[in-house]
Amino acid sequence: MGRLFDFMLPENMSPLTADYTDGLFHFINEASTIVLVGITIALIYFAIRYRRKSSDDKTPVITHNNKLEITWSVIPLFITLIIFSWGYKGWLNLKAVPDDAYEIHVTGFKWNWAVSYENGAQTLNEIHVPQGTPVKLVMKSRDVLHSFFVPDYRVKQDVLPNRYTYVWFQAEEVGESQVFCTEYCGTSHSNMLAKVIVHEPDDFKNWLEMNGGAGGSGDPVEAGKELVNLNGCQACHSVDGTPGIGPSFKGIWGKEESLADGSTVTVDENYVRESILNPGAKIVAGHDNVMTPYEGILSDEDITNIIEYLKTIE
Amino acid sequence: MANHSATHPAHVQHHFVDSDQQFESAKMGMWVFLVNEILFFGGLFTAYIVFRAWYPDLFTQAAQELNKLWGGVNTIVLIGSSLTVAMAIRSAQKNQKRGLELNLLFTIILACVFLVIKYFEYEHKLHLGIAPGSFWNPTPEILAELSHPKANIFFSIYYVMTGIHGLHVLVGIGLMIWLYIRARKGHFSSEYYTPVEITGLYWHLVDLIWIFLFPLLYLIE
Amino acid sequence: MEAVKTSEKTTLQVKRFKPSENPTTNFFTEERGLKAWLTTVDHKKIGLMYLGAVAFFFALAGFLAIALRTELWTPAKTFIEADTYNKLFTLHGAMMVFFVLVPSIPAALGNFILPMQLGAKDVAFPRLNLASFYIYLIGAVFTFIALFMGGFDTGWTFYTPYSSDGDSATVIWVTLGVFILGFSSILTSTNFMTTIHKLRAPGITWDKLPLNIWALYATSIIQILATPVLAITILLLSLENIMDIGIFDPAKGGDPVLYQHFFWFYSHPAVYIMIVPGFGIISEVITTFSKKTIFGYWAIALSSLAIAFIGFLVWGHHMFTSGQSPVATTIFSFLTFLVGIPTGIKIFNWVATLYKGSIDMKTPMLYVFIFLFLFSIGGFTGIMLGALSVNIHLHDTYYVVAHFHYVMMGGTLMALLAGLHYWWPKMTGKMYNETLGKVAATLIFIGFNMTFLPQFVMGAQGMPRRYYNYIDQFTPFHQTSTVGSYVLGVAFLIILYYLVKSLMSDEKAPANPWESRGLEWQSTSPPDLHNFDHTPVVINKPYDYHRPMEEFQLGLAVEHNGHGEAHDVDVKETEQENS
Amino acid sequence: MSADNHTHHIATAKQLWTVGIALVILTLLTVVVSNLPIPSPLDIIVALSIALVKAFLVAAFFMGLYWDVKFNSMLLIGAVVFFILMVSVTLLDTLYRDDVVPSF
Ligand code: HEA
Ligand code: HEA
Ligand code: HEC
Ligand code: CUA
Ligand SMILES: [Cu+2]
Repeated sequence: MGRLFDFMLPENMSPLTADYTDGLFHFINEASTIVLVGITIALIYFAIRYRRKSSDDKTPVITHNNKLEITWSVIPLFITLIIFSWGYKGWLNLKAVPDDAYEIHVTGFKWNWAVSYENGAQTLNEIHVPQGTPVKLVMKSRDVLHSFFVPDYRVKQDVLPNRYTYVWFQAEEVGESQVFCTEYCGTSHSNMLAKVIVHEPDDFKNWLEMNGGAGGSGDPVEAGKELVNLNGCQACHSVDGTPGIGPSFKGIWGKEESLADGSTVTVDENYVRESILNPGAKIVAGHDNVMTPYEGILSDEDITNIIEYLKTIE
Repeated sequence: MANHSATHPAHVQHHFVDSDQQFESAKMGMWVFLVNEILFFGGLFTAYIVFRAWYPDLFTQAAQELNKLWGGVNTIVLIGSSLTVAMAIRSAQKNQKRGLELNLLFTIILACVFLVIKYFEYEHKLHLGIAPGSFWNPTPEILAELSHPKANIFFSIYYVMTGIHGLHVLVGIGLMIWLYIRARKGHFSSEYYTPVEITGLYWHLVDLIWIFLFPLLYLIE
Repeated sequence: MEAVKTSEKTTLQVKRFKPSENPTTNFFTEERGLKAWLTTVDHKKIGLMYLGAVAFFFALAGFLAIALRTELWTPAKTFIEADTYNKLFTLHGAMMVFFVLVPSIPAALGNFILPMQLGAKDVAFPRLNLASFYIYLIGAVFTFIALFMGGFDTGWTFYTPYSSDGDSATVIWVTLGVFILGFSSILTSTNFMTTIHKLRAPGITWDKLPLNIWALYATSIIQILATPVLAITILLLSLENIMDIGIFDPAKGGDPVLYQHFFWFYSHPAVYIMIVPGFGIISEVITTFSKKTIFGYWAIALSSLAIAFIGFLVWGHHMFTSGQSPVATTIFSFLTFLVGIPTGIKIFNWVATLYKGSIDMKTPMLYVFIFLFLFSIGGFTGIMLGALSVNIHLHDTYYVVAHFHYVMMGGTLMALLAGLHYWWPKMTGKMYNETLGKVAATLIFIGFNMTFLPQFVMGAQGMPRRYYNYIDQFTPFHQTSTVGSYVLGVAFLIILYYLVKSLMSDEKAPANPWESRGLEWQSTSPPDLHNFDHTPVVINKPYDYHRPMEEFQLGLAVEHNGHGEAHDVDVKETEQENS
Repeated sequence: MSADNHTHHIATAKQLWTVGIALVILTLLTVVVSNLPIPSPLDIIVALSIALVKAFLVAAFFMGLYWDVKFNSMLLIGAVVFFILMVSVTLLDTLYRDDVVPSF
């Protein structure tokens, strides 16, 4: 639109949620600029015009002026009332999810976003949505607070461990938008990124069907690999030996692991199982106890599959 | 300094003009400090109210585990101690050294009684595994009565509130002993009893807080 | 000698006391040696010790900021690991807030100036004052212990449950440190409030209080009401770490958003604890250097109280995205804007004060101008953040980081620098180099805007805060910002250089170099151990520049015992008596 | 008020004892009342009203506010007012949160 502060905002990809925000953003910026310029000019002008000429300058006794006081209280009051109502309206709009919104579930955990769809499809750090359709994300956290932020849509919502929260948006163009975690959540807070991937409605349907009814291949190693991907293990554990927040999975099987308390342990089924369900029990030397327990999230069968997969990483 | 005029009584610090200004300042200072105390406990009361509004049945259920009788006795003990403190101040104002000492002594004794009763209450609960935070480990019988899943929160609030209140009582006892020693040495008179007065204010506030803790924790059901 | 009639009953004998230049004794010479300093109950020495401690923590936290900025030169790793970065910004924020900004103006400058502006010999409770200083240091020691045990990375806000699970030992130490620190500000403000009420010199009625005192009074009120809540919050958080009491921890049945209410109930008013004393300094400096009565005395005095009051009801504007209820969100947003009105009143009154003044652009005044410009930007962006829908977009991005640096550094710190330069001759008896002063102020202005203006842009573009890594698109903004922070570093080194140099030099500052009418300037520089060699009497308002200096140099001729009661020296009557 | 003619108020022993006994009676009363079957919001109101009366007695007479300068009473009232503000504004959140229920 070519407004003065356009350069400050990212491209607006979801007009239904972003328009109020952008309009108000520009309004406040412009109003502030006017007042600021006024103050600045007054300051500079007075400083020059009334600069001290000699040390016994006489100044007039001007103590107050009630008319002025009222003027500069009431005008800002009106401006702020406008800003409040505008912001309030925009915010109501952000809270009011259209009835026909398509629902997707998002779970935040250190340091990934797990996404699941109505038909059981699952993705990690990718949120596939149909174009031109209102989408409602129902969100929850598995550990600490996170916050789901898409600058392109001007939406943001904290994700909490003890209740559900939501955002909605409607992406108008096919493409990708960046997702950030904006509530500090530890070491890799700044890498807790994701993408919203917008498909044409038909493409989206296809994609959904292709990925529906998760698991299924039957091969434990494949299933394990899938689980490791979907549960975000790789945020902390590499499979190629690069050091990370947790020990690399490369060559892990049968390894003699030294623990923080000085003892050692051999990586076998029981140890891996314990490490997944209750990571705090045995801490590997050189690492902190930051891994989220997967108790209640991974079933025994899942863990068996993961173990099969771990055995293959050499 | 010229300002150290000979008319200054010994207890008046150099930056005050007279005894009265010093007394009024000290008293106001103490009141300002009490404002702090009120908001400090205020935070805990807020937590109490928020959780109570969320889980009313939890609070009724959990209050059953508290002993009304001993809570009531303790309330009366504290009220008694407030009375003796007020009497102590009166004695000081009337230059009755003996009365001052006795009343301070009564206060100390009553405060100790309060803590002893509190100790037995705690003891009893800890014995049943009703302990704060990670020590929460109720016996099966208790668990049957305290079926609410957030019972631990009630007792966390209970322990923090009464614990911090208990600490205040402890500090109060320390102050009273200090006053008692100074009273024995004859430091106080109708001219100068500021420490007695402001410690008294503190003590009454401790009593005030308990006046609210008692019905909120023990009685409401 | 002239007689001033104070009320129906008493007449005070007053005499003119012109402060002598280059006094032979002052508070530096009267009690000497390390031990005398460490055990002093003199508010001036305590103020200076605070000043030293605050400067130390500022340099340290500023150094950490430089490290932060350097790390952000490139995305991902530039020279430190993510964990280190997270610990650094936490420490930077916590130190700047709790160890620098909260005590800076009240406890350091305020301690020195407040009793002098009241014509008192000391604060009401001098020993308590010293105790506050040591409590502050103990708080610092606890924080350093946490640091040496490996540091803490929770952010200065200590949000649960992140702060209550994981590495808890260090968090316990630092939270206890902040808890202890809280008592220091509680005691200082208790002291100030009592002093203002009970220890004013004869003639200082409420309408003759300097605006600096009004500001410190408002600050004390906020501190007294808000700090205990911080204390209990932080204590509960410690208990959460020590034994999982679970009030704030969802895993134990508690509620993390409740923690945020507790935290911001203190920490929003705390931002006014930081800025309102700055407002006081601005009022003092701006009148002195325009040699003119303040415009709108009552508007400025009362707006401080209004800010203090409304400031208590807006804390939830930090929680718009937290999942708090819609009702609360709406009310908090509405009230947030109301704070802007009294603040605006102040700004406009200051600008109006300049009108037809006799403006002398000395270093302190230069800082006032910088303050007015930067703080306005900070305030306007605060309004931006208060607007509900916009806040959703900007929350927890660099836009917020830029906002609070504009208000805290562009506001409070600039006011602090103005006050430091203004009162430097009074506090030390030495004069700094004016040219270097102006050079440094200009550099600060340039460096500051270079550091933080780009942050507004990248914040609005979507750059989240507390990010060690960032996507490439933000690189140019981050690099400009980093260069700006280096300029700031240089500027502060220049300040350090000329201030230290002035201490070393033999040149003495005059008693009242700025010809101010303020009561504190009617004493010698540096002041006597008991501030004045007489009991001052005040008959004029503090900024009556149209009256001759002599009328501000009055004191009791004879030692009088009615000091405490003589607050009600009647202005009108005395004026008649004099003219 | 001048230093010389101003004396501190001294409460009489009778006053203090009366207040003390009143407090004990009120304590007994509140225990008794709590055993009566009073319906839910009412019992809280009754218990708190009794507590408030007791608090008033302590503040006014034991702490001497009744005879003291007004400002000290203002401090106490101010503290209570701000406490109430804190609670009520916090409740505005905690009581009115919206619950989101996932649909699958
Ligand atoms: C000195 C400290 C200070 C001060 C004075 C302020 C002042 C204000 N602040 Fe700021 N703020 C902080 C320190 C401060 N803030 C900090 C540290 C944070 C982040 C904490 C964290 O998360 O780590 C923060 C965050 C913060 C947020 C939350 C952002 C977020 O995380 O989402 C908000 C939202 O409303 C806000 C608003 C305001 C407002 C409205 C003011 C107002 O008081 C400003 C008033 C001033 C003016 C408005 C300018 C002058 C007025 C005029 C010239 C009149 C004309 C005006 C109009 C027409 C409006 N601040
Ligand atoms: C008073 C408050 C204050 C001040 C003055 C500053 C000053 C600075 N701050 Fe900071 N900052 C905060 C309070 C403050 N900050 C807070 C509260 C946070 C949030 C933390 C969190 O998220 O938890 C934060 C966060 C923060 C971030 C965001 C980190 C992130 O989110 O990832 C950044 C990044 O650029 C930053 C940079 C700077 C810089 C470059 C300065 C510079 O202006 C510093 C310049 C100072 C120096 C370079 C010191 C030089 C001194 C000397 C050389 C000695 C001379 C001594 C004397 C004259 C006495 N700060
Ligand atoms: C938040 C980061 C993080 C995530 C996500 C994570 N881990 Fe870990 N993990 C760690 C850390 C740190 C350690 C080492 C400390 C310890 O033993 O608890 C570890 C240890 C382990 C170990 C023991 C390794 C050894 O060398 O002894 C196994 C096995 C393991 N994790 C499996 C997993 C699996 C499977 C997943 C995903 C389902 C996963 N982790 C997700 C951080 C993480
Ligand atoms: Cu998740 Cu930050
Ligand atoms: Cu705020």
